[in-house]
Amino acid sequence: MGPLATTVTRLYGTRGWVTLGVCAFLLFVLVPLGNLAIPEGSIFHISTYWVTLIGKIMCYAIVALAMDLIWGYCGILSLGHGLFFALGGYAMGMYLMRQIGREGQYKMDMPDFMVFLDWKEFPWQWWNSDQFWWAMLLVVAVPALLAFVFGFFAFRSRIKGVYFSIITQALTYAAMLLFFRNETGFGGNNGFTDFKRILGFAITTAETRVALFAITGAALLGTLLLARYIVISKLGRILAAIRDAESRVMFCGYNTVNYKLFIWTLSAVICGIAGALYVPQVGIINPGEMSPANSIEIAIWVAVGGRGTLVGAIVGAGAVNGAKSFFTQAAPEYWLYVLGLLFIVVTLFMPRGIVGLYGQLREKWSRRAAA
Amino acid sequence: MNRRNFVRAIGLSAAITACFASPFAYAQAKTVKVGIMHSLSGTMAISETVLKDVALMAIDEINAKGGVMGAKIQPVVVDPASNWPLFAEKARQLLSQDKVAVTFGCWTSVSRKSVLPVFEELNGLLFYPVQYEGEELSKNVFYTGAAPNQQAIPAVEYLISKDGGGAKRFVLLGTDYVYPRTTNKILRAFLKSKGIAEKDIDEKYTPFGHADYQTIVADIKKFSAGGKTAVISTINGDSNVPFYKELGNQGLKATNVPVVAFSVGEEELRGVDTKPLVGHLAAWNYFMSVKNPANDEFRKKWAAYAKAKKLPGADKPLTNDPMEATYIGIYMWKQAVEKAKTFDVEKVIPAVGGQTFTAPSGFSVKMDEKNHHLHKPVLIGEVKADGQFNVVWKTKGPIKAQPWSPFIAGNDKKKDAPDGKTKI
Amino acid sequence: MRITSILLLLLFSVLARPAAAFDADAVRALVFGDGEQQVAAIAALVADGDARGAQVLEALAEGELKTSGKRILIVQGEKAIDAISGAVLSAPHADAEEIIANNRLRRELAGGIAALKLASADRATRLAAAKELSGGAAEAMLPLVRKALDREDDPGIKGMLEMIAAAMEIKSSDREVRIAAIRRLATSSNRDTKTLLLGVLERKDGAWVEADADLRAEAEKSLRVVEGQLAWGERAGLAFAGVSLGSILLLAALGLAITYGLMGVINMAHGELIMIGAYTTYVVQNLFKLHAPGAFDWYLPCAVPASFIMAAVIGMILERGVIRFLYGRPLETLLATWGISLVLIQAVRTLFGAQNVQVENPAWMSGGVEMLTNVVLPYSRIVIIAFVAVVLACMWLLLTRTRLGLFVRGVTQNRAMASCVGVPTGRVDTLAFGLGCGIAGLAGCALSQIGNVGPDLGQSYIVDSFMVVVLGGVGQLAGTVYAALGLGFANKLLESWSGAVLAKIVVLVFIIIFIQKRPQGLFALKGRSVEN
Amino acid sequence: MSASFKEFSGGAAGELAPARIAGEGLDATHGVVLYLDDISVSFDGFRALNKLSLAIDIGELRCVIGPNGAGKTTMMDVITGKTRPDSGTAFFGQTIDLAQLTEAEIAHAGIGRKFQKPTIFERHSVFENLELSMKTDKRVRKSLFAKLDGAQQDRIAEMLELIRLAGSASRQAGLLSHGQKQWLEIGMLLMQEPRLLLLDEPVAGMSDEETERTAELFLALAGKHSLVVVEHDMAFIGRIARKVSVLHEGSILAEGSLEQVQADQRVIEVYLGR
Repeated sequence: MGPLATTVTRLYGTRGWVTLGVCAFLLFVLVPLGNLAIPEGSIFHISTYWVTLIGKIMCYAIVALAMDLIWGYCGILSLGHGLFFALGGYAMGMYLMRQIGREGQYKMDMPDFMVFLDWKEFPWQWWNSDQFWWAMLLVVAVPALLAFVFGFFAFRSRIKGVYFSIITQALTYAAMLLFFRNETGFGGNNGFTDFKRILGFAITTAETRVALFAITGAALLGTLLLARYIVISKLGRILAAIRDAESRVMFCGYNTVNYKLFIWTLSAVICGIAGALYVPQVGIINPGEMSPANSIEIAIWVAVGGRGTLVGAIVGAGAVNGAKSFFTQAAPEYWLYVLGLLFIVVTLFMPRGIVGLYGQLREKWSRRAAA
Repeated sequence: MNRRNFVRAIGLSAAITACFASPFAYAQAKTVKVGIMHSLSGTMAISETVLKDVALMAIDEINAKGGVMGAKIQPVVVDPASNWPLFAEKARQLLSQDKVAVTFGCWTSVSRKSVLPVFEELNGLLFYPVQYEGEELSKNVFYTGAAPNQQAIPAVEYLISKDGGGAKRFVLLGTDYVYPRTTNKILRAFLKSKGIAEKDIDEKYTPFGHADYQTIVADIKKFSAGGKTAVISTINGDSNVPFYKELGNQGLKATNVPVVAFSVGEEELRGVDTKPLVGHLAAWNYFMSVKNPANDEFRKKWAAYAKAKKLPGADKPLTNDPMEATYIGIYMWKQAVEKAKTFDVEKVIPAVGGQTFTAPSGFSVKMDEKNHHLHKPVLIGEVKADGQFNVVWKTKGPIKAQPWSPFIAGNDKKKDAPDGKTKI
Repeated sequence: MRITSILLLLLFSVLARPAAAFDADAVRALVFGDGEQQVAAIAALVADGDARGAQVLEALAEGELKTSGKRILIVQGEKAIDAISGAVLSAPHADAEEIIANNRLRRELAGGIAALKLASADRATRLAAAKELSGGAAEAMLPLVRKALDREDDPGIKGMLEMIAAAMEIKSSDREVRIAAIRRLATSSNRDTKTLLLGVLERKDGAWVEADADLRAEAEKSLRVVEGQLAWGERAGLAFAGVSLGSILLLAALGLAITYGLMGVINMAHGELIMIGAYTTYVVQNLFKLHAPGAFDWYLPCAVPASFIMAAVIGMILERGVIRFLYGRPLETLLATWGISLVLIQAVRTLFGAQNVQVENPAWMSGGVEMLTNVVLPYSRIVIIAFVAVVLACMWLLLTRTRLGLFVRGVTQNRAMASCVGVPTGRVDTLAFGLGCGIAGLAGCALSQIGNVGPDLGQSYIVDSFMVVVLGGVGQLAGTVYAALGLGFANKLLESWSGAVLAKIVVLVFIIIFIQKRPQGLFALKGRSVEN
Repeated sequence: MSASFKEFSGGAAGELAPARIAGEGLDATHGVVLYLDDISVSFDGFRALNKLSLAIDIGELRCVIGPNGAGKTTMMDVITGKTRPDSGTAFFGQTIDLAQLTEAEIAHAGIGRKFQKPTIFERHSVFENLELSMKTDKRVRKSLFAKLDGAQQDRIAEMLELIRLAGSASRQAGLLSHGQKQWLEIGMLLMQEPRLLLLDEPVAGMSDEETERTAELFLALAGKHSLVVVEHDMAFIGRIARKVSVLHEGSILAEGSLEQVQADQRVIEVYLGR
């Protein structure tokens, strides 16, 4: 059998691929039909609310995967991943702002906030921002570049563990303050909002939404397979080895800096892409996304789901954000208790997260049986 | 990750999704759902929580009197948690899942900007109760707070007047976001028109949650050495306490350098020891201290409600301008519905225009037929030792809002009404 | 000089002739007139210096002057006096409308009353009055000031009066008087002096407003002197601000230096423990308000231990309940404590409400010492700086001089070994963590005096605290101290030329770069122990 | 069983070693593989190494003994680039200045190190442990697409035989006994095909039988590789020792055959003096 086939079989067994197929069917067939074909009022109708909500959560899931790659598999906890996410979002946002054209409050060619600050021409950051391909380039390049430069210096000077976490936090915090300033040229505190069109399609129509939804789904599955490929490759084993005994890896003759740098940058790029998919669906990007709290939450999704397992990351993102969306209405006064306690319980009693729970319990039983 | 994990995980997430899908829509006869969307957690909870409470109070009141067109109002409270994307999500949820007839909510400009597209897309109806920077009009939004010309401009006029102390130099101090930026931009233009020179205007911004005002206050002192100075503060709610405490401690008295604030009301002063601040000013469309029957009733009702519901701070119940604006908004919507004889947004919107209501401020305020803003009186108050305000100046009557400030270039051509269809 | 003053005396006596009768019209004008008339009335009442006139002014200043119909009353508690007739009215006047004095009026009043007080026999009163007047007095007060000057024997007060007089005489018609005034102003220690001198040097469309050249020259000279003083003031102020901010950062970070620095617990709930300290202070304050309003000014000394204990206890509970199961898993601790912080915040919201609560400074902490011309050092900040120093000293002693300290250091260096030699590691951990949290509580108590007290008070300090500890070098108390003060100064210096927002960004970037250079912080341990 | 060594090490030295080493340009003319020339290292005032000089010949098996804190481990840290000397020079062969290289590069150049406390990848299988340490192109891209070819499979199989872990190839390394871990780590070293092996207390926690085997293995390796063995177990030293260096307070106290060294007065003081 050919190399591709071997890769395929190595990635997942039959059941795995079947499950993936089912997910793909849900994402690309069921939901679109449920939303577009089936009329409202029918119980099978899937409302746009669900489409956007699940779309949003899938973006988060992609971020969680990125975080799991770097934290779960390489043992590097980043408290600054919100920054890369936001950068991707801003890159996309700039393009969307240009797409608004003359339909803003001021009916001008430039985005409202620029008209308002009476800027006469676009600042340099906005060069070429009306080109979609350029936006896509930025989505990938900006997080990649920042991550690479930052990571290069950080890893070369052997910054480890908590130190690394703290300075990534400082990084995203500084970036947030920077983006809050109106002079920075990205709409200050309000950021970008009120988008109208993407690639000429009206952004609010159900079709566009479903399309975005499907693309996000594809991105999620793609990321999952990519991550899977990495973690089962020798590279993946080396990353895990770095996590467990970095010095031994070095004495085996591996240049760990390069390995960390590779996975770190990749993870940042994935975040950027997630951000780019997030913005058109949610309809706003602003510096709030860079606040340290958001980045910590990303880590929490992974921990809740189960770090070191890819599915765990996805489940975690789904569970936490789902719970958030649910409880903010079901129990607006008390949802923070629920969330907070969830984190404590998970870290205390479910070190392997939700997906690890089953195995954990089984071990307990078997130990009981043995005793 | 082994396959079993995978399968199990998928099952689990499916379960989660299922638990959302479970319909929590009540099937009562003759009720109408109304959305209340104020942050109950996060940074903005400080200001927004009371608005949720006052809205619930008004709703109880209306229901007690038989509801709207015989339908009991059923409030749907959500917590957007001071998280702007979450605002958008919640707005969509209220409109498309709960099918609310109207929503009362938002405080910060960014939250409003975040939900605006959703309301326009799903053609919902939002009442926005906070003073804001203007430069916006939407068919789907009614602004019951003040536009800049209903708050900032009169305040500055007062400062320039002899009674206001005849200020010659101005420090425009604000938190670095849109509302202060816009307001200060408008004020700059206005001050120029009053013949104040560039060099006599100093514009300063601090980051969100800035807590150390030593340098700022020192600079103000320095600046004030150049001539009779007044400070115009658009500092965001939370930073006000450290700012005022610093003012007091560094001995800047209102008699030397008065500070007029646009986002400091009774609630904000709750956290401050006001004795050193006596004489500093605030401009609003309502003060708790105004004396008139409507306000006495409003205050009494609120005090009673706070006590009954055991709200925190019920020992010292305070009312403020955004609360009044929320209250007005709810009643205006009620009247509009009763006029339109339907909850259908398309029909309610035109009916809201022209509604009048005897507001606690003591004036009969009117919703402009065209521009979706209230005609409001402007009051200027001086801080008293007890944290209340002395009204030292007020307009003869309500004045019309100018969402498009004439002091911003290009606004003269703007038409004073939202475009018919904002959807594309 | 003499001549001028005599001239002025004559002038004054002319003014003062109708002083016989008390000017009822003035009082009416004061009450019913518009702004202009009111100001004029005040001037008149002051000028004829009649006792009842003074009483009316005082009443207005105190907000005791009320009207019922055409009647003007001075209402003090139950009893009311007719301001015109002076008759005492028994019936309390509920309907009486208070007359509201706005800033302008209040300024005039303060000046007037002070001017009258200059005649008082009591030195303190005169001093206070002089102080008040040097805050800016109306021209009309000049005669009174002059009169007082001639009567005054106390050198201190005399000096102040000289300045006050000069500040007015600079606008006098007599050239000699003006020059003399300008010369004197050079030595003035008053904020508004600069304004006055600038007034002389003002130019309208190119041409000097003041024609007299050598008068301008004098003004120039004095101005230079004054500005020199101001410049010094600014420098001093900046330095103080730096120290103050540094001390606050330090206080916020000290607790973390133990829990994180020594014990390696990444305590994301640190900020919330600060917040708890602040709320404890608030509660103590309210208890005093309720039960011992007399001793209110002394609530703080009780609040300090209270907030320490409160935070410490909660800290220990957390340690026993959650954190102890996570030793050696720092990143898990981070997540758990993050959850804890969410719960604590929401708990406070439910208990005290989402709004800020009011924590009053005790009287002895509000206000400040005025050193130099334009620097006021707020007492609250001075107290806090001292407080930090004390806390630091105690902590140092505790860690270096006591058995507990020895144990803590032992456990943090080698847990296994320590337990082998019989150190009760479990209890030591709990106590150490409690100590760290207690200090966070103290920080909250102090911060409540300068900032606002709200549920997310802690959030604004947590990031900075971590920066300080990491920058200083984990496990290095000395490092923490240097780092905090360093950051404080850096922040303030930058802020003075780049504005607050940029300053913060620059500092953060600096920290990032610095840690690249010294991955272990300012004071790093070298050697085999560091790696692995 | 010693046959198996011959076979193996023959294979190692015969076909693979020379070619690769030539590739890495290790110039071992003069027959010396490692020079340390008055190296000094101090941590916060404490002098761990004090003007230490040491030379290891090609194929030599050198034992280093000395009381705790004599600087044995620090010496290894210096050689493997973990610690940088404050003064002095360390050369691998004639040309490679160890002070210029990172740990990875040094390892690549052909110095393998076994730690005092066995450090292996506890959460990987025994097989993976060997796979990861095998001598191949260790750049990122290569390892992303790496697949084991037949030859490599065989080498790992051989090694498993050699270190007697063939039975537990797929076992998680963390679950091995202490002795087995020691062996695994030695195996990992050998997979790197180093010219010089630094072995820090290799037989600590081994049964006598295992110790015996280890001795045989080392003796077999000597000649193809150069070995530096740091050990406290005098019996073991006696079993393998040809030349012994005694380290004391960071510098060489005595050097020679075990008998000579043990006869040396200063050495006796150092060991018995306290």
